[in-house]
Amino acid sequence: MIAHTLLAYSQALPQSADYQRIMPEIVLTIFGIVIMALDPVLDRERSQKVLGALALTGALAGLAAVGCMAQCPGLAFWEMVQVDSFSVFFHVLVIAIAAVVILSSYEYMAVQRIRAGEYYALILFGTVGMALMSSAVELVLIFIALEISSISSYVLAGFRRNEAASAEASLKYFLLGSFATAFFLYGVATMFGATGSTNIGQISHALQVGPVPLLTYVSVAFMFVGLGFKVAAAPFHIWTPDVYEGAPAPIVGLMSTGPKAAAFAVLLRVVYVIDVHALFWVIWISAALSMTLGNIGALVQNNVKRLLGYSSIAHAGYLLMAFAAAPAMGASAAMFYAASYAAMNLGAFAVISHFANAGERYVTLEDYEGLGRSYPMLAATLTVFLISLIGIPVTSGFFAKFYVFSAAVKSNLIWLTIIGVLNSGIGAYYYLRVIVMMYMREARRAVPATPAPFTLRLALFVCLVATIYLGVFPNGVLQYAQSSAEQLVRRSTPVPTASAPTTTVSQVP
Amino acid sequence: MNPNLNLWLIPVLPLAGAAINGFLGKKSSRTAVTTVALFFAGAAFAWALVVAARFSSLALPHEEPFAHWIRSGNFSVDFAFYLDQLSLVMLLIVTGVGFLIHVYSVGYMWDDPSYYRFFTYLNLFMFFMLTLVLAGNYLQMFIGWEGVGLASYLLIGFWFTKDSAASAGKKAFIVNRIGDFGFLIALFLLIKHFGSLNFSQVFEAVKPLAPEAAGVGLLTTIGILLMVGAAGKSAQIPLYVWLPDAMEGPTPVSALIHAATMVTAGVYMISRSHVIFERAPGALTVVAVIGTLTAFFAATIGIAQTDIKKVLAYSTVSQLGYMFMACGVGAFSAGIFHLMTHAFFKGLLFLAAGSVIHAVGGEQDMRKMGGLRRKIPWTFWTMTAGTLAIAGIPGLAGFFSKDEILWRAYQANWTYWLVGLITAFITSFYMFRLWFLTFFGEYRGEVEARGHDTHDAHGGHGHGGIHESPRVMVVPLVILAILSVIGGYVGVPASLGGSNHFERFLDPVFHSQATSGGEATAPPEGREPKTESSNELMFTGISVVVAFLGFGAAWLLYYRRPELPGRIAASMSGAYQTLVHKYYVDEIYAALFVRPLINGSTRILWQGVDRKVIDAAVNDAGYGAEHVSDEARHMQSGNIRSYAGWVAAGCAVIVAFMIWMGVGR
Amino acid sequence: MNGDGLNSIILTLVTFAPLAGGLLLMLLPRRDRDIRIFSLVVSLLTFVMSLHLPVYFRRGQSGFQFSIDKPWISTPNIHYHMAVDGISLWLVVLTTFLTPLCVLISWNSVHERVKEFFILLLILETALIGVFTSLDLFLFYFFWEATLIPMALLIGIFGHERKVYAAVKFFMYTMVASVFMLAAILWLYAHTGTFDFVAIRDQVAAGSIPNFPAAAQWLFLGFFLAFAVKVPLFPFHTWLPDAHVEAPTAGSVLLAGVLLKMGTYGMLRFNLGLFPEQSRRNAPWIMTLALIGIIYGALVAMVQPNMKKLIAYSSVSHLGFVVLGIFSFTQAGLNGAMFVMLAHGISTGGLFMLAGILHERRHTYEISEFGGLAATVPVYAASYLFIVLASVGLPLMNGFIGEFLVLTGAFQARPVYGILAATGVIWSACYLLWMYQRVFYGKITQLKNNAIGDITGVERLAVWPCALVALVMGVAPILWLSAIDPAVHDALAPFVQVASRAVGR
Amino acid sequence: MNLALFLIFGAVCVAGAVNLLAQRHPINSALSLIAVMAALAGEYLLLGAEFVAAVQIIVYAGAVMVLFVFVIMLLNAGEEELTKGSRVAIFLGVPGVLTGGVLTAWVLLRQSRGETVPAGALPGPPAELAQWLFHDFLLPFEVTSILVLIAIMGAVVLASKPDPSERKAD
Amino acid sequence: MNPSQVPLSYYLLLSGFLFVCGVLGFLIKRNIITIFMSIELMLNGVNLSFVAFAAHWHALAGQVFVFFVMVVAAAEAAVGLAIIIAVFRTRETLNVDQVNLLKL
Repeated sequence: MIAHTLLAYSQALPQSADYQRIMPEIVLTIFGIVIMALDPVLDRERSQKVLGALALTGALAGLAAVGCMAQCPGLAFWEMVQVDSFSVFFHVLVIAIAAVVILSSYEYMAVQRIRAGEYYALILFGTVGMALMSSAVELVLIFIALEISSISSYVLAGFRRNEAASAEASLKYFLLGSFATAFFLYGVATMFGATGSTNIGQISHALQVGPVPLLTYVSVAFMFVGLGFKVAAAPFHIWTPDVYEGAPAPIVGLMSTGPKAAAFAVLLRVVYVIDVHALFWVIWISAALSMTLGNIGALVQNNVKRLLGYSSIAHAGYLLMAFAAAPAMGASAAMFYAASYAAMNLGAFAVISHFANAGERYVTLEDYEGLGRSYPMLAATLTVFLISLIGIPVTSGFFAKFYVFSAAVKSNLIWLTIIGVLNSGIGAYYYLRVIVMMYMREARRAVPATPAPFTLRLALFVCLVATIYLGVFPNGVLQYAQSSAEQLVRRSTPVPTASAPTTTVSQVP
Repeated sequence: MNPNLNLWLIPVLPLAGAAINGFLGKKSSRTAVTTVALFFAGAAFAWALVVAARFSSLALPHEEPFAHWIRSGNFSVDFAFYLDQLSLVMLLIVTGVGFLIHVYSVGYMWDDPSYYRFFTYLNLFMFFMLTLVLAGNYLQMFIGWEGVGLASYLLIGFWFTKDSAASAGKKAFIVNRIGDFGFLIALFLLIKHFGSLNFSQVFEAVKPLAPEAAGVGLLTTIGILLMVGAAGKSAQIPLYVWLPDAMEGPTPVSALIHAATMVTAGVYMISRSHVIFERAPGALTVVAVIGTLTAFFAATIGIAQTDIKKVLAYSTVSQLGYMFMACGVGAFSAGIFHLMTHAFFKGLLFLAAGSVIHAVGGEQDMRKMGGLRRKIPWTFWTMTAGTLAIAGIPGLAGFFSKDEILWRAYQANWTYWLVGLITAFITSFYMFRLWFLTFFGEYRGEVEARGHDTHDAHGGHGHGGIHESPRVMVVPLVILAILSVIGGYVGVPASLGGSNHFERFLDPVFHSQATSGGEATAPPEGREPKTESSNELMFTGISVVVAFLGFGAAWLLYYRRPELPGRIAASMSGAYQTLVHKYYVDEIYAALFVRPLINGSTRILWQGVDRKVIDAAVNDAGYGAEHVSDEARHMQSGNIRSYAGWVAAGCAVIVAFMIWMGVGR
Repeated sequence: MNGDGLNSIILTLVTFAPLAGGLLLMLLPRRDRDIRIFSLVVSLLTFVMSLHLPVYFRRGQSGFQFSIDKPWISTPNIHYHMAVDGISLWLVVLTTFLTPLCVLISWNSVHERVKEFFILLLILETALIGVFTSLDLFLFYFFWEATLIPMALLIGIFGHERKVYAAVKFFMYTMVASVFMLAAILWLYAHTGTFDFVAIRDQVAAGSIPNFPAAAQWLFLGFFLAFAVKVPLFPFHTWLPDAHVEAPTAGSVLLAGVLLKMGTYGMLRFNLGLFPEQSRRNAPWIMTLALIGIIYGALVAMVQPNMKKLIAYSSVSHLGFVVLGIFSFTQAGLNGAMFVMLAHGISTGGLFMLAGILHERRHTYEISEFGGLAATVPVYAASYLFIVLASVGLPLMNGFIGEFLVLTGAFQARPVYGILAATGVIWSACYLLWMYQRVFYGKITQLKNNAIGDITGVERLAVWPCALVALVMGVAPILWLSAIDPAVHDALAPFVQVASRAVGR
Repeated sequence: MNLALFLIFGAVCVAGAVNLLAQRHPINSALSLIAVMAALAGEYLLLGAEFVAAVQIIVYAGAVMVLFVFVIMLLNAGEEELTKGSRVAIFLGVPGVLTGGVLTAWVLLRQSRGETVPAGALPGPPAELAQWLFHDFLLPFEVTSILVLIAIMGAVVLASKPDPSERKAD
Repeated sequence: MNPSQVPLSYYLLLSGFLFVCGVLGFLIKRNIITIFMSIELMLNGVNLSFVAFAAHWHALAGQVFVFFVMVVAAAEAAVGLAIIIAVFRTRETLNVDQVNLLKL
């Protein structure tokens, strides 16, 4: 009797596999807490170094933990999280992003005199949120994770609190972000109302067996608003340039890649699992709009961060193209794109954050004149990243675009492809302007040239290697992406187990 | 089977000379340069003589393939040499006269700073000219054709510091190119229809064709186009304009290229293609008419020129006109005959004129000469011989050849003959005018007065004073004088008791294939009815009279009553001015073609289309994009509420759209 | 000989040797002299290696040789497929031949950022060779795009006054145009599942591609636009003069010598190879554009006050000949087109070098600044004249053979086009000789011109090879044609079918 | 009976919401918001969600709104001046919202035609809610702690006065 | 109809109304704090529909969700107000129309 109840309880308790399946999150959280705890006891100078190193180790440990997590795929915590190659992919991605951001933050923090403790902790916690987003299959958890990553980035955006711009960026990001979140929530609510569940698996099942109620369309629309906001897809992109301009450069690097990638992961799950065909057109239009608005807007920008903000809108557009394409190909293309975009954009912002100097004074195109001379290596590196953003071969950007376009063409999205290629043609212009400034103009005002510290170089090296590697041997990553995408899509077709009673599906498969 | 004559040596030897002088001449001494140049030119001549010696033993035409050149699909052109009577004649003329002029140039150019360059060019010219003459196919002929054009470009512009010289060279080349354009099209037609450019193959293909009695058929088109090419090279209407300007070049050049050899290339080419022409009467008529007109037209201009070389230049044009007239009436051999004699006496005249100019220190204006016969007797006498020859005084070379042509012209169409006759009169008139002005009366120049500066264009000698030219210049004069006296006797027509050896010699070329001659092709000399010959005699008499009339007029105006010309000019100044300004042809061309082209290209094409249309369109697209961008960014008002507004509106749109989709489903 | 052993990897070696050199160069210290020597050695080495191709190329044999075909990316199915036939063979050699000359001509003219300059030059060479050797559409596009940045940087960093404008113009023109080609390539891949040129060609011939006929015209245009801008075909040519005028000498040489050929090569290989039917259908207007290009380019060149602009426009004219020949679909026309490509590469390359030499002395390209130079710099003047004559198309020079064949072909296909195009021989004489006269003849107008020195040793090393090759190509074109002819015959094979099909209808 | 209560609470909600918009002093807005929340708690009770209702009162109306009021006091925010900041919001946003709202309302009606909620129809007592919260939704619940942690840190970082060592970087 | 039965649609309409009011507030209010309050209003609207649907489906998940929403709202409130304070410190204003340094 008692034994039976014990057994029942032990059944009721999470199994070790459950923990293993969220191992990276656990590790990151632990490191974040440790950093928080250490922050007060260390004096500023040491804290910069020690905490930074600690954060980096945390991120790397997180990466290792992903390996451990990848060991046992499956659902965990009563269908809260789903560990599959898809989520593993995004785990690796976001945690790697965090690591690079941490690396490139060292110098920046010293220069900008930012308090290390909370900064690193927030990055780690934010990463937890992103990681969870990629693996969560329960709208509740998705919502929480989304909020974690969002709130941490709100705070990080405002970290240069003495700068009015930074505070404003933070405010804008925060207000609009929670605004959009409210929409997302309303979508969730209506979805719950339409299907009676908040679990993606069950929702998709419900939608596939029963008739699709009209309410679902509304809810999908609302959810798209929320997620579209996070990925900066038109027409919900407007916040991006302002926030990117105001936020600290390394954080922009983070925001433009990490949460975006995570949000795309969620979008992928939602789009392919809650498979409402009407969304296709919404995505089509949104993609076209994002590309065009982003590129057009960037043409006349003078502030490099802002320029890259617009460019990130455009890239979100390219990424959405993949969503419009046929599931398997589209998903893999999108995943590859997210990865390569992360590589090049992080690199670009790492360089920018170095050039920016104290108080981020040197972020206009004029400041970039003649940098080819003063910092040959850094300028060359930035050039590579820009070339990759343009989408010229031997860089990841080229393949990323290539896969997206070919996916689109394969699914006969000829017009979308035309718009895309035209945009990538136009888009070349403003990246080229930066290159022009660096190499073809002579410096008119003296920009202090401080040598890049080792950490930054390391970060750049990582990004550079990633960019070139993905640009020459995209095969490995791409194949991984494809296999996981196929899994994802296959799951979107109904499987009865997904709708089994809640309490019993937590055994290790 | 013919023995291998190594014909390739003939052109290649001068080329070697050119190469050696071109690369080493700058450093080496004048003597060395001279040796090289003369040796290689002479060697070519020698080899030509060898060939001539062995000629009788050859089966003709004798073809010598040399090397592959172009192979494209089943179309191929190779380097090959083609020897028959015609090319042998040309060969001997070119090498012989060419060698003499080389010799002459040694003296004439001795003081020129870039002596070696001159001989390099001269040898180069020989190479191309011989390639032209010996070519076994039209394309190889085209090599020579363009090559001599290049050589004349270089030699006319030899004194390039003179703008006039440089422009003249350019003009010559471009006008020639216009002719070559026609030539090229002709070649394309040949390729398209006969699939080959080899003389033998083309002619074999053409022979079976019937003459195109009426209308412009294929052969007629080809013929006319070839004539365009010939007109360019041989300075016929309307493309003769370059030749007078070409006198900017050193006098030996004028003698060699612009009198003896190059300009006759057109005649050679036409005669070479006689197989085609004989079957294209229309084309022949064109040739004849152009030739006749040119002959007359140029001669009239010759009257009013005062520059001694210009006079000769126009006379050259007019004489070439005669040759074309001959070809046009199908008397190809007569044309070639005149070509040869003309090579002798016109070469002589130019060299003599050069000697005169040399003597009076670079002065070319006949009004500043006079009374020179005592001072430079050799020049005087040789020049006299030349003048008589060209004027058609009986017994000299020019007489026979010109008479032959006129007679044939009459047989074809009496108008040709009439015009030719008048031209003959004018010719003898302006030639004697030149003769009188230069050598009679008293000297009107001032050479004794001024020392002759060395780097004057006509690189004369150091000391002033009128004097006979050095022996090295005189010897060629004498030889040419002799030739132009006796040169005609190889072709004395039967009517004058001769037995036209020359024509018989060329007979196999021109009549052996003449299966079906149109009315234009005259019957061969041998089978000529006796009654004709008395007629011919009469016509000969007429032309002789005309020649003497010309002499008389010149004597009257420029020796007996030297003041008359001025009065005449004054009384009919309009006509006179027209003649002096060569009928304003250059001006007309400039106004018609050159200026419109330049301005049009500048204003309409470059500034207009390129800048204002295409570039503007492109740039505007760029600016447009930036403008749009500038507008679009006002979406980014920076106001949070506006942003929220966008979000809300976008959300509303999407919701509406989705509902629509949902309901529609 | 171990030639056969090399055959499989030789293309890889030739293609990537310069890149390797460039990467090594990055590591070298900034000692300009060493850098110059090093890059000269690298480029010469590449040239020598590339000579393996013509030496061991089996003449008279059609099809691709020295081919290497290894899977590179499994999905999408991209292969590392390289090979040359008689067409691309010579373009590769042309590239490797011109690059050392570029190094030499830049020996003293590039003073600052020497390292970057040569790195870019070598990278550019690799990209160019890659364009000509790759038979995988993707690989082709890969190299095609890869040429953009180095060239743009060469113009933009080392150019003259309006370099930025020129660089951006060049970049945007080609970038925007080539994305359409990308779209077309993607379509082909989506419907054939392969990027392999040969495979796609065969499928097209077999007509086994779903709804190909519907899309073919658009695909054709997609490719054609990219190529036409590169060529540049009227009216897409306006980037060329600016790019040339601003580019450094070496840049101009490679731009005119090789980059433009990418366009014509592309037309020959891809437009004709993949879309014979559309090529035939579109030939009339394309030939018309080419014709306009020939005459228009020549006329505009004639009135240019700037030497480099003049040469640039003359390139427009010459490339017009190439396009005309290609779209005449005749053996002679295509042979001629190929030959003009090579000849133009040599002679125009030489002209640009000579112009650069002059610019080095006087820092201007304005023709009016000169005059009477023949007296002060005889050797230079002679070399210039020689190259000018080659470019004018004098018989026994390289220019003539190609133009003659092109005109023959065009005339066979469409007599009127042939005749009109033949006027080109007049125009070229006009503008080049006039320019030559204004620069070298007449009296010396400016005292500065008395001081300028004659062509130096290094410059001779750069220029004279061009002159020599120009002559050899004119005298013994057979050496080249014997390899080109069969390849062209191949390229024309589908047209025989199309013609027969057309007859069949 | 239920309906009557619903209408009463609903009326309060509507009034509060409208008042929130109407009022120009933040304090008034805050108070009206509190009213809305309280009324909502009533609605929750009607729907039988006692626990939620309680939390609504304690957390929302209590903690959160107190925080708001506190901040308003801290920054002694005055009357808001009606600046013309954004035409977009008024001429694009508002109509958009209204249409969107109307459409959504239509869909909601269409969705739940005639369906009614039985009084106190509660699927389970708080105990069961706990079962969900601490068993099925254990992970989100735990993760929430991170969220709170972040919130605290963020508040500390952003709201705390910049310490002298962190002087304005210039 | 049974007066003790409240149609589900009433709850939904009410929640929708609250949500719309929140959006409108965001659009028309100038005071940052008020705008933030309107967001809270929106969330409340959402909560109401959650609870209503929960009752309708007899699924407690809805109520749990509401619980989480509240937590999040609280957290957001903490951060948001902190941000507002930071902004006020730098800009000395709470009028949203004047917080537009970053634009274009």
